[in-house]
Amino acid sequence: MERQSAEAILEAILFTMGDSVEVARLAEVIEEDIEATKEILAGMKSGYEKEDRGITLIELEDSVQLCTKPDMYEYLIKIAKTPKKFVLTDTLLETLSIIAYKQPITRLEIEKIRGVSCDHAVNRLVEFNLVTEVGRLDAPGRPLLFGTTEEFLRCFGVKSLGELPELNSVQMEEFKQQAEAEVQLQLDI
Amino acid sequence: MERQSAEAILEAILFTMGDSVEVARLAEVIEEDIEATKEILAGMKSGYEKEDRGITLIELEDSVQLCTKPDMYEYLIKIAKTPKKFVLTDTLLETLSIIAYKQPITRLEIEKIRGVSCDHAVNRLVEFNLVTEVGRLDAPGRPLLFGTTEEFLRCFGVKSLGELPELNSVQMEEFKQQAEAEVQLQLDI
Amino acid sequence: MGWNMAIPVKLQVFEGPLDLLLHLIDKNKVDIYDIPIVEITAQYLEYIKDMETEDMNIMSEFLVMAATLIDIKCRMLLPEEVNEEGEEEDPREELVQKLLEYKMYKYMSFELKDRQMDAGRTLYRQQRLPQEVENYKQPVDYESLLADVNLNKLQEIFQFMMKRQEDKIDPVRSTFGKIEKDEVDMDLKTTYVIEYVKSHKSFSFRQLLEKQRSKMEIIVTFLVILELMKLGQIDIEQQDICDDIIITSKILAEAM
Repeated sequence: MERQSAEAILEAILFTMGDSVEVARLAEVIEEDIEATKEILAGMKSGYEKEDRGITLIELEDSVQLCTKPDMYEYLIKIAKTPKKFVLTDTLLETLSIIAYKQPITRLEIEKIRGVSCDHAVNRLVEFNLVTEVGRLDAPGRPLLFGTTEEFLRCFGVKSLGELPELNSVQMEEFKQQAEAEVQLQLDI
Repeated sequence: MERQSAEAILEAILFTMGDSVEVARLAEVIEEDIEATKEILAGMKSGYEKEDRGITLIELEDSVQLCTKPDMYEYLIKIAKTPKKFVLTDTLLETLSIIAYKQPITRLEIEKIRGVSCDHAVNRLVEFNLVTEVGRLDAPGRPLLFGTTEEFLRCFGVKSLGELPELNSVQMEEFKQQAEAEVQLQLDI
Repeated sequence: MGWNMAIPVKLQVFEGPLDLLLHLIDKNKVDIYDIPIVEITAQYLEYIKDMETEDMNIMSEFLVMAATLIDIKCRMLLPEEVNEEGEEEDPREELVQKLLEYKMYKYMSFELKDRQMDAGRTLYRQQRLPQEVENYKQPVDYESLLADVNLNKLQEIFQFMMKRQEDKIDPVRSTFGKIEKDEVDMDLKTTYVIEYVKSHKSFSFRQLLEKQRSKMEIIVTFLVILELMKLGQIDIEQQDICDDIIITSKILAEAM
């Protein structure tokens, strides 16, 4: 059997699978180690950056996936079925942002921060596959712990949780200045 | 809005659509005539021919479609089809022995002997190619009859069914007759 | 003073008591670290008084905060509390912390919303396995599949099962003969008897029964006759017990 180019194999796999594929599994198929595979993927990504390419590669934690480039959107909506977009209400977004930044987190902790019950919001987020149960807290009642999913990363265009927008921005600066110390305390938690 | 490269737009569309797309529709999106669009597509196709690409473009009547190159299939199988572990469980062995000794036999008869449903077991044995359909019983519902395959003979190193170890102990005959009477009775109900 | 303005009754819906408090603080342009507790509490209470919700769960969440605010208000009127380290404690401190934390996540939720808009411009693809891959069946490795199974083992298993089968056989029941189930269609029989009654002015029950083959058919026919008598479509006469029953039709075909 003739050895195929690793790039070609990876492209074929990612194209066919559609969904994200773990780098470790890709490494196995091309018989390389994970580091080498990541390098090949990085090379492919820079190839996709060329002007005449309409697709690109995104990384999601330890997986990669092929997707269209964002600036193709205008043309795509003319012809392709765009996936049904779910609208996230403010309640859902607030709950989601708390889960994203404080995961793993229990319902009770979310409620403490928001001051209101969150059962419905958490259930909806689980339904949308943005949030999932990630375990149970080792505490009385063994409450469920929630965290964000890979779909969350895709939906919000972040590669990993480490890439979430930081909790400081111009607007944040304003009230941070009022109480630098206190906010810092929050961030450290 | 900046003008995107036609190749990029076409690639993004074909990637997202998955199915074939009419050249005429593509031409509309990139605002070119059909001839020009076909030329662009031909250019893309030769680009995909390069060794480091895993996908290619195929033409179908007046449509085009992106697809994986055929020589990538073995890699796709590695990733899309997780290898199954084939095991002969006790249930499968019991079912196989009944079929071997009582063939041709219907599912119902096997069930009467084993006392439990055998659908799954028979299906697995057929999947393993140890057992196959050999006809239908001339009875209401015309149930399928099963028997062992050539593969079965090969696996057990016998040339014909006549070489199966005999079951002729005196006691065996006795209770076989009783059992058959009982089975027959139950079948008739 | 800015914070004395009346609160519109049908204000926006707040996510909860903290959201409402943040709104009031913002609206009154006061320092989150120096909340004029008396004013804010008054406005807060006014708002929840006008709140048009009958959901007690939602209402109670707002009421808990109201109680907290009133508690803080009271404590601020008392001499300042001192903690273990001898520092003065602001009764508002805990609330401020909660407000700050909530405000931060609320802000991040707007940030996420923007991100979602941008990310929504990227499209993905469904999994599509080529037919050849779809149809691929892993070959069976018979050596590992059969491992230690051989013909003798197969035979043992079969004998064991037949033995088990024998143990299950009921010695009495297994000697019973066959019982055939009679198939008599009640509706068909009814139609048949009615037709017979329509075409015969008078006939004997025995005469009708001659056409019936099995016991079950006779029983069904008898039941149909009884039914027709009940409906008044026939008359029945019997001179003596065991005599033939004479049936007279009242629904002769010609008469209808």
